[in-house]
Amino acid sequence: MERVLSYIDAIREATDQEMQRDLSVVVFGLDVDDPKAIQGTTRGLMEKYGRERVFGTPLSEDAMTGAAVGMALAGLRPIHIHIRMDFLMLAMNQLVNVAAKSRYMYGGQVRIPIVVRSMIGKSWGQGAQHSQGLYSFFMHVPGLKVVAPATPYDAKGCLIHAIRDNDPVMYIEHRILHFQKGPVPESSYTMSPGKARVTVKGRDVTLVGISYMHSECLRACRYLESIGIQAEVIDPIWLSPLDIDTIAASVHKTGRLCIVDNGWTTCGASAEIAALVTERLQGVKDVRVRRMGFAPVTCPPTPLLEDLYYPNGRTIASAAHDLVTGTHNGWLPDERLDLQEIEFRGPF
Amino acid sequence: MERVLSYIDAIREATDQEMQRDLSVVVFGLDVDDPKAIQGTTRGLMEKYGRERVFGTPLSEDAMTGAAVGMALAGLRPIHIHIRMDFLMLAMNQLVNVAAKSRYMYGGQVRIPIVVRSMIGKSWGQGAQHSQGLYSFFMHVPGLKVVAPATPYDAKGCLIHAIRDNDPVMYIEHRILHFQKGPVPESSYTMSPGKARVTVKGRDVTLVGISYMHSECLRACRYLESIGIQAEVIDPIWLSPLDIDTIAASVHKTGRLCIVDNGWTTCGASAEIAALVTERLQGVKDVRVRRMGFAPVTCPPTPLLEDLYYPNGRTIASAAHDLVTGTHNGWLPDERLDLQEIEFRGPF
Amino acid sequence: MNERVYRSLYRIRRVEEEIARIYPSDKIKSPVHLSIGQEAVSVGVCEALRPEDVVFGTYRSHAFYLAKGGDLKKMMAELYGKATGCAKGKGGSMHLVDTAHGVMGASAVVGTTIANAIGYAYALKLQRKDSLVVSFFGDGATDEGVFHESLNFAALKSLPVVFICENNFYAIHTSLMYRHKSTDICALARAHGITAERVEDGDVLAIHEHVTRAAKALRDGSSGPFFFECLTYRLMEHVGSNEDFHLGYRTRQEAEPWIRNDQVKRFASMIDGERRRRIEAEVEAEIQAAVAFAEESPFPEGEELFTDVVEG
Amino acid sequence: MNERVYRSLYRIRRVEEEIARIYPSDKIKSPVHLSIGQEAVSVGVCEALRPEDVVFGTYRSHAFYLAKGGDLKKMMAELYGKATGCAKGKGGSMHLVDTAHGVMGASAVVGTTIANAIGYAYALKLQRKDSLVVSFFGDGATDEGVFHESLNFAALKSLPVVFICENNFYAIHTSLMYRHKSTDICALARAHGITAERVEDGDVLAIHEHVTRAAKALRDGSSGPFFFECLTYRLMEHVGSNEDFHLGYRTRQEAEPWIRNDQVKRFASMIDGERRRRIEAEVEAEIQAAVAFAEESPFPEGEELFTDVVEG
Ligand SMILES: Cc1ncc(C[n+]2csc(CCOP(=O)(O)OP(=O)(O)O)c2C)c(N)n1
Ligand SMILES: Cc1ncc(C[n+]2csc(CCOP(=O)(O)OP(=O)(O)O)c2C)c(N)n1
Ligand SMILES: [Mg+2]
Ligand SMILES: [Mg+2]
Repeated sequence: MERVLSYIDAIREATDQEMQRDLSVVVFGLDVDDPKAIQGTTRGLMEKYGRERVFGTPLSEDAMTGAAVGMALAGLRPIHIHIRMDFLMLAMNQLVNVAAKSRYMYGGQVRIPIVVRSMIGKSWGQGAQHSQGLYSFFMHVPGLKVVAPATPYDAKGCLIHAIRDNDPVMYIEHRILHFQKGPVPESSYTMSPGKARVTVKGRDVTLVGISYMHSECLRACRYLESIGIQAEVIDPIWLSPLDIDTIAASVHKTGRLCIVDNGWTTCGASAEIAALVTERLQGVKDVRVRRMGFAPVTCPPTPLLEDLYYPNGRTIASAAHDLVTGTHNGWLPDERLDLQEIEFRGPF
Repeated sequence: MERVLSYIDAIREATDQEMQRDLSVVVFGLDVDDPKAIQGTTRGLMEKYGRERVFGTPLSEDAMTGAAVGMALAGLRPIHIHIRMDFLMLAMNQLVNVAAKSRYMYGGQVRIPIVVRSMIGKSWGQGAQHSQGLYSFFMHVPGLKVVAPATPYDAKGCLIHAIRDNDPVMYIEHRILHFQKGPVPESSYTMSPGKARVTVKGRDVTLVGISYMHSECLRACRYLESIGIQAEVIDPIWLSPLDIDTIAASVHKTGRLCIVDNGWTTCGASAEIAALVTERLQGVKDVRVRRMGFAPVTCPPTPLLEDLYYPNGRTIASAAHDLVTGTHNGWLPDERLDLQEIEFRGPF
Repeated sequence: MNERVYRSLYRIRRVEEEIARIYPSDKIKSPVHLSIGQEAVSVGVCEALRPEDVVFGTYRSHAFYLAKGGDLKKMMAELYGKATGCAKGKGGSMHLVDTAHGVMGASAVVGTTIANAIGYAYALKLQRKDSLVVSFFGDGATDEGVFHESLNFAALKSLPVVFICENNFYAIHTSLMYRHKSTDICALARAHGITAERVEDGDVLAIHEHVTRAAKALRDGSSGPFFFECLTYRLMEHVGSNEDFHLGYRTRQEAEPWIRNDQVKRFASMIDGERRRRIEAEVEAEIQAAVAFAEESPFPEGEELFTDVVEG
Repeated sequence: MNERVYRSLYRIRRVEEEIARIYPSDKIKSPVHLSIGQEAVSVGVCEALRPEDVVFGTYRSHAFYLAKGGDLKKMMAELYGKATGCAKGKGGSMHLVDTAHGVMGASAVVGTTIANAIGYAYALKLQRKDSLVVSFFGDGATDEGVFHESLNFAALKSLPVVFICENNFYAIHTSLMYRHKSTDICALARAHGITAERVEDGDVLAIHEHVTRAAKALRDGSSGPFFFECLTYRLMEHVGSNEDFHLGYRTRQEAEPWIRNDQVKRFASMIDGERRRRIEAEVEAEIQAAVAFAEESPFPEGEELFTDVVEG
């Protein structure tokens, strides 16, 4: 029988295996060694690998990011962890101006193999400063790679790749995905940059779901099924480099694209995917495109507004329905409780 | 005769007039009071308004941005100046997590009327960390307004508006634009957010040029003229809110859109404009879209590579030619020295 | 004085106990960071302030909000996510605000409001006002660069700001000892040329006295800033409504001197029984009214999602 | 020793004079920040280092690059934007690098490499190496939060790093006095628990002695870090190849003690004429060869635009 792990344990195992394999891997960040162990993702690593290779830090996001770059220059492979993506705003200078640029501006003389793990928050009133999905900033900047795995399987494979990658990798997690469970092989494996996955085959409309929004797309897909619409669902996995081939091929087939982002749409990942698909398919196929993402406001904590703030399976299904039928009749499926637990379990 | 001012003097005059009119306007940032006076844009202000309203600061971009927010809370209208946009990476936390969000997360109880002036560098080997145009970051985040005036006239009108605006405005300058001259009325006037300008009328292709790239689009337009292609040129001026109506109307007419950005294209302003136009016109008109911007690499200082890194009038003309003719025959106009000085002079 | 102090201490304590009681019901869908055990700092400081003075704080926001005079009903409603909340339900526990009472906001990103506070103080000075700014932050904030940048600027410009470091020894579960080589926080302030003092025992009157003196000096035209490190102790978990001694990052034993030294109990014993019961009854009634207000208030309408992003 | 020092001082001085001479021709299309007047700091420090030690610096990069043993030909070619440059023409004057000689790079954003330096030092400690890191930065960097965050971490982890603050009194045109209330930079370091000393007179031997002692202590297993503030003076404009006393932000008078104390001249006078002329002739020949190399080298091919962004 396949072994099932949570996303959390998949991350923990990937880190553990790489730390075992390669003495140059170090893990640090605020609270990585505390009793909560970053939701458990770093549990036991300090005991196993010692306080030098696994250590908590002062609250100094800027300098600690710079330190990661310095460690990388000295031959280490640091994994720097942030419990909220929002806090990366304090680290932008080192990420954008130093880590992303060092290989180039030093003429290839150095490499910066760092992994920056950060988490997107959602629900229970996380509010304005604990809920952002700001990865489009990192997609914008040449020299950074960006990955947002949506399953435990990918969490492990992408993290192992990210650690071995010789460039800075922004590894984006989502708090709700942390609790997902799925098959994860025990042995080590890597998932290469720039490879998306078609998780559901369909012919009527392409749904691209980023990070946690992939789960919502799977829900949407089931809602759509019930009215006879076959959605194709794609998980891009890597946002930079982005597998536009797979996405464009799907849209070429379905003629309709709904991109569901886990962030704001303006200048976001969904804008980029929409633009790329348009550039690819113009003159080749007449397609319809729709972007969904966070409402263009600050995230409100109060539950009703928070619900409206995020796309969900039903609103995605509704949008896809409109794309497919060319109507705007306000169709919105009733909530189905059987879809509460929806996880992509392969086949991979 | 119309009065002609440089972009630098237009900024200086706008600031002077607003400081005179409103005692709550203050100007600060590194070197605003030094002999170079931020290219002259703050020249004389300290002498006129005193050291309390015009002051240089320590090198502390993070805290000084936070201080601007605090001043705004206390009823001032701070203008915070950075001689390089790249340095804003040190201020991202206060800009994204505080300034942009305060009005919303405090339920409308506060407003943050700050202006953040920053400059994009180009040429003479500015290189990796002195050349970025990162405004798409600010377009991405709800709560911030973004303006990138390309003429002295707009520099003045937009700055006066920005100072009076009750929300944070990111005011983006370009070092090369600083030297442009053009008509600027002496009396005070404001230019409202969300209004683009069609600077050249044409029927064959729409060129949208952002910030300094607007000048390059004007050049492209002249190159295209010589082969009988009539380009319509649009200066969006405000990037957030963005006047997509004007752009979409133009593309509806021409059927072809080339967006020339002063930054990277991935998740950039050009991606957003391409996506918005696609969403608007799909099913209405079959259009062709092309994005141009910085090459997807770090900016190299060496002149030959730097030339290749940036779009220019000739490469834009070439791209537009391809869009219009549907060919890829490699047409590239010879450089015309008479286009070296090209400035949009109105009519406004 | 003692009665005012007791009322304020008791009120904060009881409000937070009430929040802890309600919390498991999931009616408060906002991460709460309780100050139980730390009330003396907010109370000692804010009792030395005038209504027109302003305070900036952190996500651990209930105590200073209440101590400074923030509206309790609006606070409760905010925790419930109601339209009547101090931020219309758009802030939550981590972003309490009441500008009418000088509560200028609270941030969930450590260190951020220190910089906002110095900007506000700069404005006060420019405007020739004689009010002042208090910047509350935890020991964790002293790790952040913005702390130093802000102190440097405040010192350079002699700003009317009082920095209050609420040193409860931990940032989440990490002791100050694992974050600084030297745990002398006042030395950091002094290096920037700022007068700094530590109040060791969490005595609300001692804190009050220090801040009163500083406030008077500032109002009399002495140049700021002032810096006080107030040792204190968080009795509950970092976030949430439970104790957390079982986690192992600290011992109950460590807490004991602080429990013995509890300022709420200390002041209870200093006040005549009759008067004390009256204060307590008034506070209880106020709390029940606030909870009822929060329960009964409506949630914001859907359209509220799109308001307050920018003006108009 | 004196001869080594003189050679290094003279070489840096002459290279920069040569750059200043060429600069108006616009062949060097890269903003140059000259260290003329400040050479003693780079030389004093780097003469105390071993080849396997590494240095991190700022956009004012020529002096420490050369002092640490960076390749002069590659540097000149880099300034010319040539494919043979130390960064293949992709860095320019502000981003000199020569990892083979321990020059780990230079950043145009003030303060950034301090954080990189402490990370490198952390790695050295983990790897049980006995080499060390030097972090060069200006007085301006001490305004930045990252300076404090980095010092705090270096102190906390006792890292093998030597911080060298090159205090030339100005950040561009703004005096330290307008940026800090207290201009005692060493006090900032001490507040983080770091041993700090100021070298007042720009004496290259004094600087050398201090760093030698610190380096020895670190290699012998003493715990770091060490901090030295070295007063010095920039004789040219902040960026570019001219003087700037006419700007008015400082006086020539202020410069005079530093000119009198010029370490290049001082060491010239300490060395026997014959040997001195030999050193100078060798340096001149090396410089001419480097300029010729830069002039004759090819520019990078167009395809180079797209290499070195990421691996492969
Ligand atoms: C910039 C930043 N980094 C990390 C966090 C995560 N975090 C939330 S509270 C906290 C501890 C702060 O400790 P302290 O300042 O002492 O305040 P206390 O919680 O003890 O009142 C941390 C690290 C954050 N909110 N902001
Ligand atoms: C973060 C940042 N802010 C501002 C600047 C602009 N700037 C370039 S050099 C400089 C002065 C730095 O002074 P200092 O650190 O003393 O070095 P020096 O030039 O005197 O060698 C400034 C402010 C910058 N490069 N980076
Ligand atoms: Mg604490
Ligand atoms: Mg200096």
